[in-house]
Amino acid sequence: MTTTSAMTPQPVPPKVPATENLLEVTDLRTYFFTRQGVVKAVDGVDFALKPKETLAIVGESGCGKSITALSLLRLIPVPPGRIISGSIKLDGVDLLGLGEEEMRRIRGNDISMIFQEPMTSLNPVMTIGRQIAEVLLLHQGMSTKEAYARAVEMLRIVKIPEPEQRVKEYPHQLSGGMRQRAMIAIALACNPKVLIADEPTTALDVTIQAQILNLIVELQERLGTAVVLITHDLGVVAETAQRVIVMYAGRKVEEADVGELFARPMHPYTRGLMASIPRLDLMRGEEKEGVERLQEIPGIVPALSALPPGCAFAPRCPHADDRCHAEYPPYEQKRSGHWAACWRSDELFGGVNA
Amino acid sequence: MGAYMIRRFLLMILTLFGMSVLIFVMLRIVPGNIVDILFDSAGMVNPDDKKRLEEELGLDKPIVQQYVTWITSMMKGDFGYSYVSEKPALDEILPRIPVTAKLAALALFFSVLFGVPLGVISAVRQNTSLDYFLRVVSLSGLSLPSFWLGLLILMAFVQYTGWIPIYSDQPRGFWHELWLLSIPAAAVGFRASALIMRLTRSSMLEVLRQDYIRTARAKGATKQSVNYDHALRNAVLPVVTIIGIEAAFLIGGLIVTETVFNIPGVARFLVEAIRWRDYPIVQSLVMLIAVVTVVVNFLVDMAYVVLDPRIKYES
Amino acid sequence: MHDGAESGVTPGTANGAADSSPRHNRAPALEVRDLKKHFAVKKGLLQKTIGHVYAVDGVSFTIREGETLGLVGESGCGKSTVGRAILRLVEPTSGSIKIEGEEITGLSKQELRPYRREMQIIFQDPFSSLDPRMSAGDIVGEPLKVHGIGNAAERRERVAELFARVGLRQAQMDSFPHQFSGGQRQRIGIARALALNPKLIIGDEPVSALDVSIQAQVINLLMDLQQERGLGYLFISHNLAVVEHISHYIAVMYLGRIVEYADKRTLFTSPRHPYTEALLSAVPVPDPSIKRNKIVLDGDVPSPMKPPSGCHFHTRCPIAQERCKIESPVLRDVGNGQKVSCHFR
Amino acid sequence: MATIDHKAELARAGAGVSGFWGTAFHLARRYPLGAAGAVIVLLFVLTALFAGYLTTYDPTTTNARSSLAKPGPDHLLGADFMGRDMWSRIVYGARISLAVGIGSTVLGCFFGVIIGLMSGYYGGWLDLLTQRVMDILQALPLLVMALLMAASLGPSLTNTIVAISIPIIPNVARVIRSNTLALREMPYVEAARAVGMSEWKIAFRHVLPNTMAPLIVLATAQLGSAILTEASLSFLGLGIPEPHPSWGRMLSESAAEYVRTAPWLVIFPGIAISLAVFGTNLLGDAVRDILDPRERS
Amino acid sequence: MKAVWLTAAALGLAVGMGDVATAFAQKSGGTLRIYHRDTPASASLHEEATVSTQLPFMAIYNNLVIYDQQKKTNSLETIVPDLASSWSLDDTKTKLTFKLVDGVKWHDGKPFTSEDVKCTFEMLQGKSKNRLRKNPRAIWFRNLKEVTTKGPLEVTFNLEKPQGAFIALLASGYTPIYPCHVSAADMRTKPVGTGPFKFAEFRGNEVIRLTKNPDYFKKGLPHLDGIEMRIIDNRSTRILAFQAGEFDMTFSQDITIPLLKDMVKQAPKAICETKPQYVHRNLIVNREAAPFDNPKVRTAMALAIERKAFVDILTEGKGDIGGAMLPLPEGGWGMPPEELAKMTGYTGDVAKNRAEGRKIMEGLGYSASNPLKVKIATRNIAIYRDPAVILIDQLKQIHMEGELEVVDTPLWHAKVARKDYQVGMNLTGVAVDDPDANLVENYACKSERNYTNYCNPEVEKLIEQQSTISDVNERKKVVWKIEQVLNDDLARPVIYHDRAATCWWPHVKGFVGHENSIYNNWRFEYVWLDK
Repeated sequence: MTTTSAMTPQPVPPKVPATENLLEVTDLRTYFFTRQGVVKAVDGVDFALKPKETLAIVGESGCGKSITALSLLRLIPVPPGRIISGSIKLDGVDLLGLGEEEMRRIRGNDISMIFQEPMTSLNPVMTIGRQIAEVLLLHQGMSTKEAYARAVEMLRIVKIPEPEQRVKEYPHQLSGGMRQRAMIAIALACNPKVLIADEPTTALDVTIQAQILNLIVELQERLGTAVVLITHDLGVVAETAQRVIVMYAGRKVEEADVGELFARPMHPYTRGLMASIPRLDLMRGEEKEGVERLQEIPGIVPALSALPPGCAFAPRCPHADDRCHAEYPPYEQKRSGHWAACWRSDELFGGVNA
Repeated sequence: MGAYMIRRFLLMILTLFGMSVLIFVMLRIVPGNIVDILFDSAGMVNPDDKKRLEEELGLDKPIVQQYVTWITSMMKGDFGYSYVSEKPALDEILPRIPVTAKLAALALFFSVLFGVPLGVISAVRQNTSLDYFLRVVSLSGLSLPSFWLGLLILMAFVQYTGWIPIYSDQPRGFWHELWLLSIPAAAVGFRASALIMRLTRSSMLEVLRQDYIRTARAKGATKQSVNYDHALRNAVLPVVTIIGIEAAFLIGGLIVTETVFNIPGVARFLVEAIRWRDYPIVQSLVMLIAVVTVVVNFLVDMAYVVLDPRIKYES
Repeated sequence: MHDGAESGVTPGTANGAADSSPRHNRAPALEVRDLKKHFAVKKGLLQKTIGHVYAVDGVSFTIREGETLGLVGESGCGKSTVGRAILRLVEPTSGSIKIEGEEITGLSKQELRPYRREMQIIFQDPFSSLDPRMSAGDIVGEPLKVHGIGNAAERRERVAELFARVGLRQAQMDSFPHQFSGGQRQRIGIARALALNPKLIIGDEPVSALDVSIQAQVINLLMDLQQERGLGYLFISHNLAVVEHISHYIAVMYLGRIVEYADKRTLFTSPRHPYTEALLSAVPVPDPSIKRNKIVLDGDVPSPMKPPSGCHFHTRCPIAQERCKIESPVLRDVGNGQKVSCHFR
Repeated sequence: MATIDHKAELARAGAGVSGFWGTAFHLARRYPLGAAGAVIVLLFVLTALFAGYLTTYDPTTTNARSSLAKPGPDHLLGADFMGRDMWSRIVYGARISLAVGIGSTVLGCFFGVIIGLMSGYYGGWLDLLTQRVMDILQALPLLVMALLMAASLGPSLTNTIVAISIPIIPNVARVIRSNTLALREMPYVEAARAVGMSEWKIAFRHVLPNTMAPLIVLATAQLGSAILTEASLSFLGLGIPEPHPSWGRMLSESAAEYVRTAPWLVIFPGIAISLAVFGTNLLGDAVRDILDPRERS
Repeated sequence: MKAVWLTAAALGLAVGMGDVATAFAQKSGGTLRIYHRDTPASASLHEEATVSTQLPFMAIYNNLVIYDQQKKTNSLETIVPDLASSWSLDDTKTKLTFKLVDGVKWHDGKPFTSEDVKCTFEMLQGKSKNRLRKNPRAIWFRNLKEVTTKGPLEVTFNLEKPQGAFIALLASGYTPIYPCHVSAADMRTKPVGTGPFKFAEFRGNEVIRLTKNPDYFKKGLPHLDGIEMRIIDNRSTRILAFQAGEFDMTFSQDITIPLLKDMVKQAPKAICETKPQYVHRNLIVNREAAPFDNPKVRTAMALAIERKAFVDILTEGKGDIGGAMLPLPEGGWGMPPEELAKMTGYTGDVAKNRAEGRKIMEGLGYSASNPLKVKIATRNIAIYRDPAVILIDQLKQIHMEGELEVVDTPLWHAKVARKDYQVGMNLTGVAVDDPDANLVENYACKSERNYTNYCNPEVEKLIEQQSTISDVNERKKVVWKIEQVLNDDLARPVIYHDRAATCWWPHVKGFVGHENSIYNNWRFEYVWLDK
């Protein structure tokens, strides 16, 4: 029934040996215990991240992508949240088995994170410099003076003008874009192995979003950080990520390299998602005239506390049959390096055998 | 910034002016006047004598004229004469201020000393048994009438030590005075510290929910650093306000405490002056309290400007 | 600073001449001329006005029935203020607003009431746009009640029709907003806007807060309704892709002014203004196979309180020259109904 | 990794709870202190309502033989100096405290809401004026204000209620005003405006109902302090006059006279006040937590 | 050490026995600490009528003559010289001449002369420019024609007609001699006297301090260095403070009977003397307005009152039942039981009285279901309120439903003066146990303190009559007659006379409390501290 049992016969992708993976997440389950019942926010998610790779996790709100990110750093609010099972191995060390103090040494040092709202995510009563220096003092054993010098350096790296001046300023004195740059400076100050970016550009204007995405990509190349990019924007995914995981209702429904995924989506949800967004680029190539309807995904995202027995997407899926409604589909490799959880993907969209 | 301060200052003056009118009118509504009371002590009323006395005290004049006389002479620094003691109002009030001020300062000191750290602990350990215990303690602080508490303390002292910790104007040295003041200060400070503790707790909890706390944790900051460095710095801002307001409002609590512990401070003097309908004293005292309250609020606002970078750099 | 030059679109003439599509023969549902909204910035002791936020600084456009004008721009460009000023939710500083040829700017609240039936608004946030203490049915029925249309039973019937039309079940009429999902709430908002049978609907970022899969449902609903009822839309959004999809004409705003106006095909295939170009280029394309050179603008959008001199865009413009700092470009017709406010394009 | 007991976790979260009693039971488990407060307040209210059934003595009848009687079978909590039964006086005292507490809170909230709503919604000179008046009313500590008011009005039950309600007004008005200011800008208010609803209708139909949650929180907080203020005023001789059995007054007399001979005269009214206020405070805290939108999710 | 203690004990015994021979072995020095119950309105004895003023300030002044400070009873026989060394009455019994002590100086150093005496009485009669704000006892001196001086050391009081008890009024603590050269206003705040103690400090709500007058004309007196009176409003606090040893002495009769038990338990060593206060609870009845304009209703009310119940509840049976004059045994003019029993409402058979009262009321159409509603006004102080509560309880018996109307202290006398009441519960204190003081003050037509404006020509005549009688027994008969009339008229029906205790620690020596007045024994000349 569950993803794991379905996973067992399927070997882990042989392309990359397991040890090469920087971060390996297996069967991660994070549940929330609420009045409405058990909210299975993350329900058996596994993925691996190689050094210097950018992995995007896409999905709509409530699909569990942000909770996945927070689970990686063990920042789930307890209660009501609990990591029920699974392992998160960083360089082979299971983070879920670590003590709180050991975990603390990892946060901000080996794995760091940037958030959606740069305004609220920075401490309003501390200078930018101090907030950057703090991580360095915490993890790098620098002297205060060194740490501040490095803070200025970091601001320069994230292309904030006049870093010597800015280092003394408070978050509210910066514009939205600048704040997100400062956040990135904090996150990258210790040269982490993994950067988790949770919707880093959603709150920003389009032109600023472009700046920030450029910056992330550029810095990733320069510093060699692996990035987990959490987003709902397929455009951002297409332009930034190498590999993509699509989540729906707390579970992975599809995973592939970015080109493969966009070219041949194997899950009806992914397909629906792609068809439902208006696309600017199509305008330029071909002539479009008159009103053209977008393809809808009917219905609404199900409540995580009351998931249907079978495939969670079945109620909204145009292709769902009885089996879909009754039983959760196994998560299988449909094509080389392309996994999906759908009973009918092979017959509909052409799987391994197609 | 400068303009903001001046604006606040002018509003403050306006409030005080309004206060002066309010208090003046209110006291004139009060049934009975000082003349009635003065006669009461003699157990008689002679209408002729009464009229003469009213004239002597200027109480026969129209209320507007009385007000104008009062406010203009107050501007000149003349606060009038106490009807009862026939001494200048200032001579009556000024010597009493240090007594109350010391008591209030001590109570405030206690309340901050206990209120802030316990509030933080309570918030950090939210929903633990320690938290519940501290919340019950702080709530009882808000629930016990302070005069009752004071009385129980007095009773206990006399019962078990044979000594009574009431005020003496001739203390035997600094420590004795401190000790004498500490007991009523603790009685009245209990409430204030409960208030500060609760506010610190809720302010901390509010701050601990903020995104930047998650950021701090994601940075790998230690629990101590998250709680005290990141959270407390933000949480103290509203606490500063309440401490400021409390500083002025302690006077309310002191009224009953001074009565129980027989401390001749301004707070009890006010009750006494109201009872005596001693207008010059009541008016001056109320204005004094209003000035203290308003000035403290003004200072708190200014402190906010200093403490909160968000305000400092705005405009 | 603001130079007072008209930087809008002259209605009728240019538009009409450029496009001979039949819908342009109808009377314009909305005609906005040189609309300005300046918010006074007060400061100091006497709350003296020390400056203005030039939220909307001379905007003109026309919307006909059955036609959608998309208004795009980044946050703070004044696009929402345009919508709210038209509805007189904020009092416009100057300019003219005509509903079907009738001037409404000078009208009192009472005089305005009949015109309120002609235009309605849909808000961005499906959570805060519905009173949490009223049932969905009451929310949708409220405009009818305010205008004294029908009795209680008739109103309920009309509300039921509206519910059906926007795809909600009648049984949900007695539910409260928190019992609905975001998409459903937005449908309630649309039903409310439709209740008075308006000619014009102003959508203030109506789909921005919705998930992608829901967004499509709402966009389709809006487009269907337009087809059905010949509604005019003023569609305000920062999402170029959505605007492109739904609009017939598009106006791009930057710091209170329209910098480019064109029918959508022209705008997207041959943008003239450097800002439009940058905007279009910045939108991520959900196709990894397309690799293009993005135009990434430097810096942030300046404060609308202190807009740059001359051409507001010169501080970030890749082709700016000295002239741009001094001279404010006029929105001029460059043919084909396209209007650009740039000295060089 | 510790095993997680789903049932226990769900029970803590209150899953599967339904109906009034179910919800009440769940809330009681989630907020045990609040539940204790609710019980105390309920007892307090029931005592006030059914005072006649709970007592055998009239609270004002004097009796020479039982002057200063010790607590015992005849007089459960003893009798005061004039031989009046303490239990009866405390039970009937609940009525006074409740009347003053609720009366002044309701009165203060009523005017506070009207002033706050008008001031926040209409703004302009009206706002400026009321803000200044509120400033003035707040420039004095609650007790000082109540003291002056009580002295102005003279001691009586109604006057005490009025005196205590006056300082409540600015507190309520401030909160309602700031809420109104926020609500005034809410899109649903704009929507109502956009359909041409009149401003005062908007204020009462859309703004007022949405200020109720903070008002309830504030009112429960004020309730306890109103009871305490009444006790203080009566203690100082400016509150409820005899023969009404006010707790504060009982304390002032007995406190002044017979602390050591008859400590029960001091202990019991003190406990009654403390308990009533403690109960309302506990309840108020829980109400605040429950109504706080952040806690609801 | 032990020897000293023994001596002291012996001395205490001697003082206790009322022996005059205390002139040896007193220790000098020390400050007597007394607690005070409230802040006196002023220091001017002539303007006030409360022991709150009398106790702290009487020691500043001297009278011409004074009731013996070392004897318990005030009577004409116990009047001793003060500023006057001797006095004589002429044959017409209308000229009372005093010889003054030589060399007496005011505290400010100015000499005391006969002019000061003249000034004082002219002021009391409203003849001088130096006017008192209030003059509560002006009526005392209605019979005084003028005061004449003969040289600096002789002064004569010229009376309109003979008044045997006139000198008793001069001996009261309420009749000190004021200096001519100090204004009445200054006397209120910075009093100047010739007495054993000088005014040092008076801080409202806090403290009153007196210091020894080293130049006191009575050689060797006073013994104390000073007196400190700290003001503590809250009774429980001040009693606790006394028990904790913070004070040497309580305020005058501050310890009520119920409190005395506690005092004996908590402070067994303290000496507590329970004495009458000469303060009686009485009813003031508005005879001009319905329903008490009807004499029948007044009689019914008189019959309803069970005085013993008041005494039992409020004083644990220790209080005294009597008329306007202080009852026996302490009172010099008290009625014997057989006289008392003649008065309406004083017979022991309460049930019968009440049945009679009920019958009267029923005759007027009232019944248990249709009671007469009456408002009982009283001051908002426990000593007033408590008896009022009991009265309401008792009136139920005769179909009267009383409702307590609590009047804020400041309004009380004004309200009474306005006649804005039906029945009031009142307290009356008497300074001098003499009908000329008591009856005149409270029942004479023109007296300021005759709150009810009671004016009965018969009573007026009898009062004048008794004043001139020199034979005590004859005078008593007239006084009792007056009592009868007053009671029947329900002029100001007396409920009971209170008793309470004053306590001090054994080391306080030489203090004698008077048993028939609380206003006259605060000179503190002979008090000394044995520690």
